[in-house]
Amino acid sequence: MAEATSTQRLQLVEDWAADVAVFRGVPWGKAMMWIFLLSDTFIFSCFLTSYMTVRMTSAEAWPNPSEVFALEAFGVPVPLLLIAIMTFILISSSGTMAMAVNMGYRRKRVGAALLMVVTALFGASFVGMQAFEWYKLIVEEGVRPWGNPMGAAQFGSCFFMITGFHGLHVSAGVVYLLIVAYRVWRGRYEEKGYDIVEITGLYWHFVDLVWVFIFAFFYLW
Amino acid sequence: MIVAIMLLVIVIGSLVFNFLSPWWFTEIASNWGGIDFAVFVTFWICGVAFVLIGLFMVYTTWKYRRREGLTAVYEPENKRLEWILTIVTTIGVVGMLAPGLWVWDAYVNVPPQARDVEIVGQQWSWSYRLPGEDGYLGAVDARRISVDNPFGMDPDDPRGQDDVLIERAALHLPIDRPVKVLLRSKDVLHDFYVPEFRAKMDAVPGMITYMWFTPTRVGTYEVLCAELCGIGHHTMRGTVVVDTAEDYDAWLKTQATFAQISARPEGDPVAGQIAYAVCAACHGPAGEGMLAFNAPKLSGQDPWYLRHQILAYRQGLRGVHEQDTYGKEMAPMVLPLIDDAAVENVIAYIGTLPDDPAPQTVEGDIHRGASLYGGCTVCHGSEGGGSYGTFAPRVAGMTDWYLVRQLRNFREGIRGSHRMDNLGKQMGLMSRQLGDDEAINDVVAYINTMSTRMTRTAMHHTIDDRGETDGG
Amino acid sequence: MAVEAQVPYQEAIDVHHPHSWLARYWFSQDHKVIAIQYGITAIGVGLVALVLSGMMRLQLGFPDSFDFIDPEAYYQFITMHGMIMVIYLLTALLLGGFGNYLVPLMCGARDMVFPFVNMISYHVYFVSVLILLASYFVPGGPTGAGWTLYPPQAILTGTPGVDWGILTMLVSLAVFIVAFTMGGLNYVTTILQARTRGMSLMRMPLSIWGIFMATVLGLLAFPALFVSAVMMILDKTIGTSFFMPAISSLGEQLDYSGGSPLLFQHLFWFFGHPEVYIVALPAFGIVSDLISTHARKNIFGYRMMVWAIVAIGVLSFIVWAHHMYVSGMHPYFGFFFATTTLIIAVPTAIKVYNWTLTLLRANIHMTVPMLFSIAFVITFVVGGLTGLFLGNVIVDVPLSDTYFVVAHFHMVMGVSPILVIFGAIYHWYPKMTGKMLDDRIGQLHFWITFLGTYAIYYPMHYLGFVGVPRRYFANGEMAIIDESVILLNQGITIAALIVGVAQILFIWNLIYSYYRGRDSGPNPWKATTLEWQTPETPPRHGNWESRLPTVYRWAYDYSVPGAKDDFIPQSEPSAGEREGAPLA
Amino acid sequence: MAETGQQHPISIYFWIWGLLFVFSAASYMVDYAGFQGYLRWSLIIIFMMLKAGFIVAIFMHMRWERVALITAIMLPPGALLVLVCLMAWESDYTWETRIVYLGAEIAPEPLPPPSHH
Repeated sequence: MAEATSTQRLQLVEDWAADVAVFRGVPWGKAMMWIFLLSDTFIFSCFLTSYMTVRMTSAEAWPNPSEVFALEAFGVPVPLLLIAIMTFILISSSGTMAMAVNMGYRRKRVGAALLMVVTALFGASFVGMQAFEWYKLIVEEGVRPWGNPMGAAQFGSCFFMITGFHGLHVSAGVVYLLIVAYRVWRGRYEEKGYDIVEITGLYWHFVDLVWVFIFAFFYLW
Repeated sequence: MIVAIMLLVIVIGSLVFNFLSPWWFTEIASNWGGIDFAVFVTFWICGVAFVLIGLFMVYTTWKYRRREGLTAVYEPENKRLEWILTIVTTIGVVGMLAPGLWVWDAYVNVPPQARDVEIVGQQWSWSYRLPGEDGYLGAVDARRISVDNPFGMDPDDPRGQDDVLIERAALHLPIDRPVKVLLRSKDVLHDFYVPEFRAKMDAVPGMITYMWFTPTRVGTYEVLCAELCGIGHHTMRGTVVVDTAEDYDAWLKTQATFAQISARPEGDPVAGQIAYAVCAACHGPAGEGMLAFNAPKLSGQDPWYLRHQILAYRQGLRGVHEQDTYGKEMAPMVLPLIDDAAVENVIAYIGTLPDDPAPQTVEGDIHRGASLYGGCTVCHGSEGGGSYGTFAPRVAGMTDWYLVRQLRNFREGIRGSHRMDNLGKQMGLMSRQLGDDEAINDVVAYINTMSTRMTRTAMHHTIDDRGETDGG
Repeated sequence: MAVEAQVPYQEAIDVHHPHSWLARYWFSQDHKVIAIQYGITAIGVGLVALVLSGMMRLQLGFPDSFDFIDPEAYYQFITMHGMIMVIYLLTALLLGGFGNYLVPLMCGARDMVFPFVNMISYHVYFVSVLILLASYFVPGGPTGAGWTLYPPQAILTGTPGVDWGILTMLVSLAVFIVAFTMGGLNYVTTILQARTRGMSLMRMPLSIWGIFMATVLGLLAFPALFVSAVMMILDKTIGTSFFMPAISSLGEQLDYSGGSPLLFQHLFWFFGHPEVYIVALPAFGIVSDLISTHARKNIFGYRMMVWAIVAIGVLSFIVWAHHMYVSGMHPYFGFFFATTTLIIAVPTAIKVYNWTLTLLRANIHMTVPMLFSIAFVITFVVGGLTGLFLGNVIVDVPLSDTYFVVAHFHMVMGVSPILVIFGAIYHWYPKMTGKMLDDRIGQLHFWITFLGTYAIYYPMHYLGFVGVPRRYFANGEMAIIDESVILLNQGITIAALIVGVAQILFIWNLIYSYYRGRDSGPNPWKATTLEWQTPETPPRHGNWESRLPTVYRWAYDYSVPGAKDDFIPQSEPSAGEREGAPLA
Repeated sequence: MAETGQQHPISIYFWIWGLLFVFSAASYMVDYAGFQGYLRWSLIIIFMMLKAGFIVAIFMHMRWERVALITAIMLPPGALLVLVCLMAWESDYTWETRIVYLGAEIAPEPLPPPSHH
């Protein structure tokens, strides 16, 4: 183990000291996507930090998300039912995406394209449920960005802003996936190689990753 | 060559400028000599660094300027020298930081014997609240703030009843007693800044901030706002008076508590009518104002403004400037109003007088006036109805010749020049925008168009004009 | 080998040879054209900001003399001046302009890794400038909230431009951030992944190091500004209360409740402090190269310089609240942020020492770029040292929000980077156009600018010591102000106007020399870095011939003992000096 | 070379997929079971970090990347940790002034004397 870390340390120094490229073997697009995701991490973190701040400074009671987002199933209110389903859907989409990447590198382009379409469909259904949730919250619970009957006004503001921004990311991801899937299916990457599937995958997994944090901090906290 | 000389000129010039400069901190009036000391330490460490680096550059640019036969020395690095410089710098930094943090520790830790004073900032004036004898400030809530409750006091909180409320007037502090200043803002960020105290802190809406100091020098000090707070930022002035203990106690006795203010009986118009007889001689029986006696219209003016002006005359803040002929005539006329009750009565009576628009006597370019009035809108309202929030009186439908004269007086410092008259000073600063008499006529001519509009609105809808204008 | 495979450039260049004017100068994907587009746009909008500053100085020096400047207009001037200078001029010019021009050339790449994204980046930047300038034509004019845009003031009545102006400003910023992200991803990826053979990070010119670190800071710091802009737009338009507590504004109760104004300040400065270094680091890097080249001497302590840039970049993320010592934040933050702030002074000081030590035992050619570099060092020393006042928490208390602050930040992130930009333009103009800039006009421009700005800002610190608050439309009768202060203000205004007008010389020089300038040849300064070794001047799209250059040495082989010339280009093989190779 | 880039047996993805389901279900159960206080918060954070870790490490292939990339991506968010911690501290302070001085409803009666920091 110790030996492994010391070679890793050596590798670290070597890579940073190398000419041409620091990330050896990493295509330009992939490096750029990683750096973009890093920047995007800062965006979502600032959103979540702002949410934390307004929630912690609020002297008014914070509505209990577990009750607000409960859904009636067979006549019983089940807390966070829809959110749980959405979470599972997004995780499943990540699973199919990961396999699409795998297929791509195996040069099974039809399979990769199909799996990406499935991923996009999962994503679209996620956005659809999100829309239903917004509808329910606005129409049935009376939550507005500027106020709500349950407590602190920031509850609605943060909810709409954060899930809205995440939803935009998912929607953009769906479009991105479909475009890449189409091109993969047409065989456009036969020569260049299938890095593009992995790059698309990175974006998609990131969207899932963000949801993990939103789920924990907004819905469960 | 010339570069080296110019660099030398800059280094020497900066030093000479520093030593000849008459510009330095004002004489300190608080316990924060420690701040001055920290500035002093920082100043000298930085000054020495500046001179050394500057002179070194003079030397290199002179000695190694391009010449025949000169070759540069190839010297990639010099570990020893770099380490020495790093260590020397670190020592310098620690030398500045240590006293800085030491004093900061004192700055943020309030001594237990410090008394609370609350400072309330709003666009664009300062108000103050002192805890009464119980030593506690009562609860406040921004939601309760209104014309009748400018501090947003909770009427049910027993600890707030004896709080002393000082609205838009000078704050007095006893010498040599530490005060903990709690800052609150009604609207936007402000910053309570008295240069002589050195201490400074933002007032932030939605929370309370604090600082503390001990006044050490008797005197009157100007309060400035040091955080951009809108177009009146530069006019947001206040006054702090540091008193001896006896003077302070005497002053404190004259200040009203929240309970006293709440319990104040409403003015009695019937009693006021008798007192008004004196006023009627000049201001007219219906308070309509008379040009012949240089007396403005009173009817329809906001009661809080009338009250404030009567008090200003009584306290000698207004009508004392030697060129203010009519002001000086007015000043003794308020003396028969011997107490607060008499003032309230006469104001109540004026409130019953018919509010007919004054006749229009001023002419000017209405279009130019309209654009000049743009700067007045925020305080006086787009329809000239005045606003308690900014403590700006109604101007539309009032005697226009009087407006012209007062604008002139403000601009020339005849009115609003008393150092304690912060609201007057504010208007003085704003009135300078009106460059000449023509501009004043133009703006008043534009105000006259509002009074016609206002009358029409009043006739058709009979709505309260203040409600109308405050919305904008 | 993987990288080589990704560069089918030779064909690409032939295909992309643009023909129409629009394709050549507007839809160009050549990093050099994009750089010049960025440069011209930034300088253009910067001139607007310069005029605004002149008007502010007129009002401050001679209050009550100008009818057209009322408080509203004045606060709009300061806001637009500040925002344009910091974001749309300095950030755009240093990264969009110099970053674009220098990164591929100095790294030995053919172009940015994604030229198309790079082109879009400029177009989006252009749109953001248009939106910004549009705020002068919307009802109510631009916002007058100050460039810090602090809520609640920025979106409440009582501040100019509260309806449209603030929205155009925020939208423009958001658009700018999109543009910057597209460009910045390109610069970073190009530097990390697309250098030429032999170009290790520790052989990169310091210009590239500065631009690299600044871009990384930008990519990580601009998100905070983006987020706060989004939240403020929501507060303004649909009435959320992120930054807005219960407020009674001008006597009227508003519907906001429970928000935190301090949150905005923290987010703003979490962006704002790295932003200072986004402007400063490229200037640090570029000036190092200028000094080394024109002093014919290697930069002293290259490795220290690199690590100082990295250290400053990292530390810049944990010093932000030193802008907020008197903001009413948690009082104990003062200890933390004062300490981190003064720690950052150490690497910064090392950079200053190394610049001056490079001059020691050098052979200083007093060219115009060298003049600007020397002026930068002395200006930066003053600005940096006064920064220690403001960073040292308790010393900041009497000085914050006074003219000391104005003088400090103009010295350190206004004048200093601008001096470097001037020096850099005099230095690289020959490569961009093939012509030298006129030397005499350059000298004149330099002396007026350098001495003039020093005369503006050095005395201004003393206004701050007196306690004169900043952002005052007019001081009027103020207890701390006497005749001498008024006189000082007038003197500063006159100096400012002279400096402002003198910039016409610079613009004139740019235009005049383009047509009438002396031919420069490929390497007029005898510099070592790769951009001077291109086969053509100005380099064509693709930069290099069929083979990319190979790098054999660091960027600072000046006056190497025993060498034929007093410089050895980076791409020169080390055949003749294998034995006594001085470079480790 | 791209073909050999990030190719791993497909079974590992199924494993992780399943694990993510389990962790999601577990964190959901934290809410369903009604745990409160520190137990709730720490469980939420643990499951969240596990999920995030697996997504990044396996799905995004971080585990197989070279150390240079891992460090370049994982270190900068450290700045965010500083931001989050300080903002938490700051929020707590703001909240306290609201309770102590602005008479927010949660304030206990009678109020403690004004505290000095």
